[in-house]
Amino acid sequence: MGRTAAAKSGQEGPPTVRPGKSEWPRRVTAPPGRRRARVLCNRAAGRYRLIEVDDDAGPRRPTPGQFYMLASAEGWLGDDGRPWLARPFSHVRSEPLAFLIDPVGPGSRRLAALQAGQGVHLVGPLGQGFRPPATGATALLVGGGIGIAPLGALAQRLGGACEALLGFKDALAAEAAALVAARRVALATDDGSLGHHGLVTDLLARRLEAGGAFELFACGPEPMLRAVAEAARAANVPAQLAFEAPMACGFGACFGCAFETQAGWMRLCLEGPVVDARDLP
Amino acid sequence: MGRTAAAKSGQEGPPTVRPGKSEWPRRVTAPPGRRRARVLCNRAAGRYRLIEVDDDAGPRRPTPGQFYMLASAEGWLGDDGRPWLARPFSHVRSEPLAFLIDPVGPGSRRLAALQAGQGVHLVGPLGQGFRPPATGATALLVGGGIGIAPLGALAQRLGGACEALLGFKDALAAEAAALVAARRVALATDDGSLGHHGLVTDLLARRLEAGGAFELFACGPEPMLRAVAEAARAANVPAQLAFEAPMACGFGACFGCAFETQAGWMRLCLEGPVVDARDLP
Amino acid sequence: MSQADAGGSSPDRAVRDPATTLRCEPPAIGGFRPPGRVFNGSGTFDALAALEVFGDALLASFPFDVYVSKTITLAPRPGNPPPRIAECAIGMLNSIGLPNKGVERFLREELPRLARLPVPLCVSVMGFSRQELAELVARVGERGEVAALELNVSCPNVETGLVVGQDPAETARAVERVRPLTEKPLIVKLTPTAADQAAVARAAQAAGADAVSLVNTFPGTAFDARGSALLGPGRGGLSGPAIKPIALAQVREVATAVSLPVIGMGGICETTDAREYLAAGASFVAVGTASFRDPLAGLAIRRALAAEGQESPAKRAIV
Amino acid sequence: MSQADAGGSSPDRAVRDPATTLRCEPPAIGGFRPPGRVFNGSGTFDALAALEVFGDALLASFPFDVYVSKTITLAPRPGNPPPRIAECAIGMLNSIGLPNKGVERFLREELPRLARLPVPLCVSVMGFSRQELAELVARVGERGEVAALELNVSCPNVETGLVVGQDPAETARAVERVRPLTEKPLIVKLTPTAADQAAVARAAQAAGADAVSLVNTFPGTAFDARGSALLGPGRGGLSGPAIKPIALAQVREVATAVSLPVIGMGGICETTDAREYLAAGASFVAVGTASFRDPLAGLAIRRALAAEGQESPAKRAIV
Ligand SMILES: Cc1cc2nc3c(=O)[nH]c(=O)nc-3n(C[C@H](O)[C@H](O)[C@H](O)COP(=O)(O)OP(=O)(O)OC[C@H]3O[C@@H](n4cnc5c(N)ncnc54)[C@H](O)[C@@H]3O)c2cc1C
Ligand SMILES: Cc1cc2nc3c(=O)[nH]c(=O)nc-3n(C[C@H](O)[C@H](O)[C@H](O)COP(=O)(O)OP(=O)(O)OC[C@H]3O[C@@H](n4cnc5c(N)ncnc54)[C@H](O)[C@@H]3O)c2cc1C
Ligand SMILES: Cc1cc2nc3c(=O)[nH]c(=O)nc-3n(C[C@H](O)[C@H](O)[C@H](O)COP(=O)(O)O)c2cc1C
Ligand SMILES: Cc1cc2nc3c(=O)[nH]c(=O)nc-3n(C[C@H](O)[C@H](O)[C@H](O)COP(=O)(O)O)c2cc1C
Ligand code: FES
Ligand code: FES
Repeated sequence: MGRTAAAKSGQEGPPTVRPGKSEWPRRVTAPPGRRRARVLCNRAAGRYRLIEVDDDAGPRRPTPGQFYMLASAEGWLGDDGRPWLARPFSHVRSEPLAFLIDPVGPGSRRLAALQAGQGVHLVGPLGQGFRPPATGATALLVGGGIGIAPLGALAQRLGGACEALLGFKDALAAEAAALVAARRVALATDDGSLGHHGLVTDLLARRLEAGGAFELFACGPEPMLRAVAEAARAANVPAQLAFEAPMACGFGACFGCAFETQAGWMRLCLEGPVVDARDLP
Repeated sequence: MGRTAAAKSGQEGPPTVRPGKSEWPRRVTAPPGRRRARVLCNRAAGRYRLIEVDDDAGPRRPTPGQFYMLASAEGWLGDDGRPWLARPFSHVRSEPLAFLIDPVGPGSRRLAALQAGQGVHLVGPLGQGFRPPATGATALLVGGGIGIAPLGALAQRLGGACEALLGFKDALAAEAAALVAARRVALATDDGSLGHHGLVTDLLARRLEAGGAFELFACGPEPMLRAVAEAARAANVPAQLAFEAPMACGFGACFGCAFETQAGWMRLCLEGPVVDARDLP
Repeated sequence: MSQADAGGSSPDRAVRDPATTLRCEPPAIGGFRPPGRVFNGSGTFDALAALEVFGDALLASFPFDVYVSKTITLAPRPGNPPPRIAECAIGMLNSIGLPNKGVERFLREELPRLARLPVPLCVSVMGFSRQELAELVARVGERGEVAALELNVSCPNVETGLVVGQDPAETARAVERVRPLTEKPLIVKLTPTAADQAAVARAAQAAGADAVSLVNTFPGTAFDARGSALLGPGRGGLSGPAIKPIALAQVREVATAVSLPVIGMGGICETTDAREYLAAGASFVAVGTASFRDPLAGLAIRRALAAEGQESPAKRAIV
Repeated sequence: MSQADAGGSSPDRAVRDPATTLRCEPPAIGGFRPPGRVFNGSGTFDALAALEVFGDALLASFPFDVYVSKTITLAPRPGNPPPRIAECAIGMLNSIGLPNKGVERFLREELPRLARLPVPLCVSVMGFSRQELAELVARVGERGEVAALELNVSCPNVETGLVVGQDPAETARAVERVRPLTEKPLIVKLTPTAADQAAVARAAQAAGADAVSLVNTFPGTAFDARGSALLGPGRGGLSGPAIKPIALAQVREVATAVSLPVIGMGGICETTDAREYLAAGASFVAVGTASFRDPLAGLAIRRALAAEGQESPAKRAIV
């Protein structure tokens, strides 16, 4: 799948020349099995928690956009019998490996409460990460809320050679923007408490109008990603989008993370979570 | 049931005169529902843990021998889905309410790990406690291992006016004997590291031989209790024995704690856990 | 089934918002209109024992809208040999074996005392033959204290050897036999192991049942490290949150198959669990094993559901 | 059932010590002698995907003694609409819907790559008619890479409308039809909703099956706060520790009813769980959902059971 499907459907290619072979592997192979890592620290990052872990047994350089299946090593099962399965989280940084966690439900809340010294089970890195931007194109990172997590890792890998447009609920949530170390960062908030009062896609539209050779890298709520894909199509720029789906395993075992592309259903954990905009149906 | 069954079966009465009405209620009524108490402290007592809780909402003077259903307020369910039900524990002291916990399985281990300030759910006091010794009789408390717990509460209620014979695995376990504040305490250990090298029932046999008007109060492993009952029968002294059975509810709802007496099966949580030796089949 | 779902009449995800259900008055069960939606599961709350333990304070905070007795049989039963209970992953196994004093002493000693409870009474009965069941229904049904009867059809019929509730025809014959013997509403408690739950429920409805309740416990077992079963009789019935997803699917199937009110149960601990049963099509819910962990588990659910009902324009008075 | 246990053939607590079972060599399944006791549950481990993700390191620490493919159908299937999974109390629901490329592409593209695995292969198949099943068995059975076939009989027969595995006669007809088509061992994977599991297992044995495996997932569902089902098709199959007590009881019943080797599964996470299945009478176990939480969950069990076997006087060589 991947580019094949899009190619078959006869869409336009990217405006800038792509390197024949990407500089980073889209996927870094994970050690088989679940390993235990130690939590190094847990601190606030806006409305989220930043958890650094000591993953000695894992590969040093996961590709930005790859994710890990996480579960606390103790006290994972809650009093109502959930969470039981591990939960997928993008790494926001490597060396040390770090995750940005939005406590929205039982699993993410438990992880967000991990203390330094406690253990966390992890499997990963998993999935296909971002491809590096083509030579000459400006990498434009578009993030919404907790969706900034994989963009943090991407900006780090690009050594800051990118621009970021980040949207948040409010100024407090926007404090997490500091994790995306881009050359230029523009912010939007839903309540106008910081930066543009409105959607991050407003910022994107303006930036694209201004012109230039761009390549988009986006992660955020599904409607945002669909809007980014639409904007990319209209402006004829390539876009790589990191999606979410419910995941039981993260390594292709359960077929639970069905995601629809032009080529039909695929497993988002294996062939994604980064999807080329042109492969969307 | 209780005395009726034994009376019907025509056994001998106790050698000393029983007060017409016991000075303590055998059962103190519990508030309906589960309440939350705060753990005041948790310290070692030999091989066990002593947990004091702040049970403001509960009755001040549970009867010695009564028990409580305990569950930690958070993190009760273990990673394998157990413990789920609460677990029964005798109080070893009232004011403040305290429990002596032997960490033998998932539930007791979780309780033994409670920290000061954490919450514990409790229902109780439950069951029928000890009756006070008849006037003139010497209360002889016979305990084995963790079975000393209800004897601690009994000695406290008797103001120390009792003797205790306590058996343990070894000297370390025997440190918990300090919780039984009896006028006279004799110890036995399985490995001979402290006191009599052998069974607590050896001590009992000697004490009974020495003669006097005794009344026995015993708690410990089932074989020990059966042996105490046998010794009491032979010496023609009354004995109250605190038994154990698996308990799901503790208040007569599940019929899980079936215990056989002369009158047939009874619910140990309702009609026990203290059983008159003469009611045993 | 779930893997294929081909050809089967796969239920859709259509929303039955519990809030909408709660805004309507609970339906009548025959001539009996329960004052609220929360029952207890038969055999999981001995109100007389609880009154002894908790005293009259229990009356002021009674956890159920309708009280269901444990299952009563014609002859007294001692129950099964211990161990009778074993905990398993977020649930428990029981092999209690229906200990009870028999209908004679139940009616004489227990029923008058149960009448002190502040809520209507439902009596659960089980007969090992249709004749036994008829005698039970006739005797219990004539008592004024009794608002409804629940027929526990999980027993094997001594004549046919079939477990009554597993077979639609057996169930129909049992209900037909007792229907003329009382005017009181009859609730049939379905067996979770029937191959075709919906068919059994339809048979019960056709034979004159006024409501169905489900689920009863699922046959299950557990072993210790040496390979010995943890329960006296070698196996027991599984209850608690572990069974909730299966029970919900059965309730949904049955609620679609019959027009009778459905009393749903299996693993209900919190109000959210109860709402799931309403979403599945139940009109009433029952709290079982959860009461063992907290004797007043039902009260929070009872209050929450009543409060939500009262927010409706047509406010109802629920205690 | 558990409540009454009157008249029924209640199994006793008699001890079948797992240690004793482990000291004997595992039995042969037809002409196939599995090199150890741990299988995977069909559809819960895509070894090809896992090899992509974990690389060749997986081959050195392969978690199972026998690898079972996901269920293959004659025609390709896209699977069910999402959401396909929902977590519930210590378990999960799935409505995956058997997505697969169809037997043609499976044999051409996947089977040769599966042959790289360091363990024997078992292929699971499901046909929506006996004709389909026959075609699948014939085609898969002739391939040298295949050590055994598993017949997933959880599908409705398109001719009779009955779910094959729920009915002893349907099951027998299906097995009889395919038995002459291959010399390879046939494992019948039983459906947990059969009214009489033992009868279905006996029918499978009489029709020529070489082993039975159970349990498959239990029909279940769950709803969100607004009353909408959490799964695309409205319901799914429950797996994980929640079902273990029920699965153990079914395995025990079946193991008593047939003389065939039994592959037991349902909620196995740890070696102690596997030992419970041996106590229930299984000769082999399968690890399913637990692999989702830890891809090597099976490895610890595989090693532990092999080590215990080797402590026997007649030491066997297990990798
Ligand atoms: C590849 C990938 C990378 C992710 N990276 C991050 C990250 O870096 N930081 C972060 O905070 N979160 C991330 N998520 C989301 C995170 O996995 C979920 O928030 C988490 O699984 C929720 O689990 P829970 O037990 O807290 O809540 P649940 O009770 O499981 O869910 C709470 C709510 O979220 C919804 N939900 C749960 N899981 C998903 C999902 N996967 N997709 C869409 N909706 C869902 C549920 O329907 C429910 O409404 C990522 C998800 C994926 C698939
Ligand atoms: C009325 C009563 C009062 C008690 N008082 C105390 C006390 O003061 N201090 C204390 O440490 N313990 C006491 N116990 C015992 C305590 O309840 C059990 O040790 C506890 O329930 C074990 O739970 P678990 O989850 O730790 O282990 P589990 O896994 O439940 O059990 C561990 C082992 O103990 C056995 N077991 C579990 N419960 C019982 C039981 N009730 N009777 C006999 N064997 C059992 C199991 O078969 C298993 O072998 C009392 C029990 C009763 C019935
Ligand atoms: C200890 C125990 C005893 C039970 N006794 C009976 C009974 O006498 N009659 C009956 O119809 N159901 C009986 N049940 C089944 C419950 O009423 C209920 O159907 C089942 O437990 C499922 O609900 P739960 O998961 O909320 O417990 C019993 C269940 C338990 C756990
Ligand atoms: C996601 C998922 C997919 C499954 N797919 C299949 C399948 O294709 N064929 C099959 O026979 N069983 C299938 N099963 C059932 C498992 O093989 C196994 O019987 C069941 O999950 C119980 O075991 P467990 O509790 O260890 O998971 C599937 C189970 C799950 C959870
Ligand atoms: S999450 Fe299991 S296959 Fe993708
Ligand atoms: S523990 Fe439930 S009745 Fe005694």
